[in-house]
Amino acid sequence: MPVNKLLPLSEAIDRFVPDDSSIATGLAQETLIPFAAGHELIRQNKKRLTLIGPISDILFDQIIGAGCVRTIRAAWVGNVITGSCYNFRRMVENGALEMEDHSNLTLAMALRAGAMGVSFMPARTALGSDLFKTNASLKTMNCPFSGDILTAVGAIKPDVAIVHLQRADKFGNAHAWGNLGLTRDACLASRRIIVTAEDIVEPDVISRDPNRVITPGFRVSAVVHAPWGGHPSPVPGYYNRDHQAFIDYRNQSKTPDDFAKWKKYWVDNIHAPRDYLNLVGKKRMAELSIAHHDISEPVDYGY
Amino acid sequence: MPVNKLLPLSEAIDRFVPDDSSIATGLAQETLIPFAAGHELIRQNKKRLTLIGPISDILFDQIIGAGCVRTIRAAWVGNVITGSCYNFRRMVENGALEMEDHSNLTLAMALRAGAMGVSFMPARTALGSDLFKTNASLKTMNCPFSGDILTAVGAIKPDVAIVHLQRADKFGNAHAWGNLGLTRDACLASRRIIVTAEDIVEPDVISRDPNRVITPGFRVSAVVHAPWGGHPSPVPGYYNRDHQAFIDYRNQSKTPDDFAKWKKYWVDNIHAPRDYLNLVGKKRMAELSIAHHDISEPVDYGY
Amino acid sequence: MSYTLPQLMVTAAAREINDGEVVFVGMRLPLLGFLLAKSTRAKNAVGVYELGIVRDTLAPEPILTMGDLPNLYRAQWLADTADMMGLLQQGRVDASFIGGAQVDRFGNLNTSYIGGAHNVATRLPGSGGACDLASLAQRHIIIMTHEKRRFVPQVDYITSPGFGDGFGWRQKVGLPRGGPATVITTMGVLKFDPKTKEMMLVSVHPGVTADAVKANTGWPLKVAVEPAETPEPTEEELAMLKQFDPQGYWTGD
Amino acid sequence: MSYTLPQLMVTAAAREINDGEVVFVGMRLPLLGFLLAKSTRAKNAVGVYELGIVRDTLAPEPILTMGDLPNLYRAQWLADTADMMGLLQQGRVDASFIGGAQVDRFGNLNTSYIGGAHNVATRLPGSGGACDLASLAQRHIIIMTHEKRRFVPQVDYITSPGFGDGFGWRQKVGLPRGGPATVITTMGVLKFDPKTKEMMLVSVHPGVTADAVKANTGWPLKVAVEPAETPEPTEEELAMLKQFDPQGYWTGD
Repeated sequence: MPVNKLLPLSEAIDRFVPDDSSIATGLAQETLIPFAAGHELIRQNKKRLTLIGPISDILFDQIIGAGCVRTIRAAWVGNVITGSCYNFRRMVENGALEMEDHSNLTLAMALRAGAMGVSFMPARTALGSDLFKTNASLKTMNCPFSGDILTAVGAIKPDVAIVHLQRADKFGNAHAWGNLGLTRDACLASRRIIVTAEDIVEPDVISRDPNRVITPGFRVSAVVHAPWGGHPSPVPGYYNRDHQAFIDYRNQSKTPDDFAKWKKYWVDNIHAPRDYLNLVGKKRMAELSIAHHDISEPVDYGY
Repeated sequence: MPVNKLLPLSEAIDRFVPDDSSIATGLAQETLIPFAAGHELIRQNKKRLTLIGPISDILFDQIIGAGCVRTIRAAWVGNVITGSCYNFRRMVENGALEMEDHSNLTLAMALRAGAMGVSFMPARTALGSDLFKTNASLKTMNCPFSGDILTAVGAIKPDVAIVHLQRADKFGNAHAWGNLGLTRDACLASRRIIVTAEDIVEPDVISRDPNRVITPGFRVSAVVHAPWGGHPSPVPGYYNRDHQAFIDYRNQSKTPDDFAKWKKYWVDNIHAPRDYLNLVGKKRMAELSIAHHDISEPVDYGY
Repeated sequence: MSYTLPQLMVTAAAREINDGEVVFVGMRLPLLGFLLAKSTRAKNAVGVYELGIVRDTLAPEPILTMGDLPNLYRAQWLADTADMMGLLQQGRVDASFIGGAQVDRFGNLNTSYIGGAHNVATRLPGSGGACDLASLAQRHIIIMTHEKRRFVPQVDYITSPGFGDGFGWRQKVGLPRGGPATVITTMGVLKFDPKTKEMMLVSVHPGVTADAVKANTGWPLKVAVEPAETPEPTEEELAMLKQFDPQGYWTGD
Repeated sequence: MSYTLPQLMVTAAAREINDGEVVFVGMRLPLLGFLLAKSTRAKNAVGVYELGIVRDTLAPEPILTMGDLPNLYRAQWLADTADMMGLLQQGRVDASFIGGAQVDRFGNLNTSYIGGAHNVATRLPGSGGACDLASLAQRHIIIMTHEKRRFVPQVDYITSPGFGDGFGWRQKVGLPRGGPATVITTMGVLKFDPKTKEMMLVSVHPGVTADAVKANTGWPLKVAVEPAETPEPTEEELAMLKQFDPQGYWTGD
């Protein structure tokens, strides 16, 4: 019988994300960003973290602003609908962050190399760019067959991948749907996986569709029940993107003092998941919920 | 409006598989083998084909025995439950086939390199083996970062991938489920894709579950309605593996004369898909059909 | 007829897309440009979105990001970023759009470090997929605000490669294809001299003079013999843009 | 107690698997060995199948191939071969099984060309995933018919690398780990000398003598000081094997 890995968020983060961890998260890009788990990193005042992800869309900026981060390995850090993020910008300009500048393609290949168990992946992107100057994981090489100049992207093997998904069983088997971004390779590349899920379901809900599994249970360290754990990012099948929250964050994080206020209200004061849902409020949750449903056609895995 | 790509099998093979083509097929390994399409290659007496696939499970042997093949790029060619295949064995022993010996991993990486648009992929397998002596697509190299010895696997970009799947719309958008083997990368690596499907369905049946799409329509050249087009291999959701047919093939293909008889009965005499179904017979089809159904849990792609 | 400058720019962007092309779609104005093209001259265009979406129909509702749920609804394909990047790296993407903070005379873009990486004046968000589009699409279109501080002789940091230091550079560094085809700015439309790969003004927006554009460019800007006037958006195009951006979030005044 | 030779071999194979291990499962006797281990001493073992299946439960019906539909039913994960190979290449696979046509004193296997590639006497099916398992699993177990023509001093072609020419070879050629741990034959069980990596007889099947095994081996076979007798299958094990292979397709006489 497999092990029950269901844990409260605080215990999952406490047990599996020590200080100095390298964390892959925000992997689907604009969707399925694990904000609840990210905020728990802040509450537990983690130190010297390395954050790995393609774009992050404000979550990285929040963890950076809380002083938890030493290194960023990412292609883009900002607020997708408003542009720059202030904590990130300030800390890089002050030399307080180690940057490894990726493109979405080079980061995808770095994680795929980790997932495949090889030390690098070849690519044809970024040649002639200055990414090579601010990313030690990039080197030019010649193809062993054609001799063509290629970009060699060094493998990234995160200590832990933190992913927010739609549904999981208590053994860590989980379904995700929608645009998946770098989620698949990042999970396979990571030593540990923490899954936060909108719903915890009976095992057969997952095992009746094994092709939809994004994290097979035997690779997962912890499963957390986190309804609205992706808010304000969109979660296919559950809720739409809360654009206003991203605009508000921009306006409320311009100075360190502003950010401190934002953090106190949205993170520090959250003692139980319920507290966060109360802050968002029933009205906004209703506005964001799925109004037009579109249900997949079933398939048969019988014999 | 996208183009209607629905064609009869004979026209799809005639238009998109000229002599001298390189064909990736049998990509899911034991399941979803496009026997109907493979037999059409034989009926059209294609010449000097290159067959690319991991194991093939008798289909390659049949196309080889019909004299259509010059080159094999594969990890294993035989009959999974009985062992060696006689046409393949005979032709290699007579020096009548060009062999490129892969492992399942090196072939997967060769097609992934094609899918990713790079000239090679690195791997850690096969080092010290003699695959390097009978496969010009393999070279040893040193990792640009660690200096470790690696296997460089040259990209394979087939002219056409021929895949048998469960359901497709007339535009080429298709769902596959079950073990997928090398199907995904092989389709993306190929210049053209021919889909044969158990069912042709309304477009919304596919588009209500875009994560299950294995061939996006804009990459597909032809879609063929081929019920039982994977028989005797198993097709998840449709029918089980016809073990007896694989045993019969072994016993009926030991000599060129035996194979000629087998070919006349099972291939040459098939003038319409109906003819094949009649040969299999209602009784066997009933025995092979799904007795215990297991239906996937729906998901919501609404907004 | 009244229209905003962003509406003019989006319309110009839409006209860069031909029917049947595969387009790597970005954010903001480029996204609107693709939606407009898809609704007018390029009804059979296929949109590829780097987060793992391919769609050949319009989303049923206006979207602000590529990941808004209406953009996933009835998509042709939902997959991994690596799958989308594979299409791009194979050369199957005909066109793409990139916005930039700083561009130089050879179309190199900087969206990372104003002042350079070692003496950072302003840290910008970075590449995202822009470097990949600029490296691997058959061609890309740049959309930018036209200011002297943004149009510099040489960018402080190359996030997204253009033509480097001129003709032959892309091949020399190993890029397989592509390069910037068009630069659509707040003042006009620029192309690249086939011989030198240097940026050249080919059209000015209504009411803008070539001299004004030159005055807002940080190097002696070459101008076509007879620069055209950028065509205005039609009523039909404006009506569609209002559907795609009802609040005028991107195309308002 | 009556049992067949294949049943004895499968039972010996099952005893090579420890609880909780991740096992790359092959075809035929290895498959049955895994199913038997999974039902007895290794209830928490996870099975990885190269065609893209991970399962931690038994299939609900007997199967002849990895791709039979009962083996897909309620799997933990259905995915791509590349995903399975990634687990293998990362070193996450503890054990695997390989059958062979020809093996040599250092455990190198040939399933491709008897007579060698340039003077082919017999063409065999080839590697499939065997070369990958032999290269990348933490350890692998070889299952073979014990005949002099199959147990040769040096194989004609290395399909699946063992210890090459002896101690240190795997590291020298760049293999990251692993090597054959055990060879289960129709006559006995063999292991590898830790110092020389040469094959050594450690146990003989009931009724078989060490001399008989030596006589059927193509090189002077080393024998452990006191070779044990291979334990017979228990009633419970035989009962389970009959469930997994009711027709005796693999384990009949």
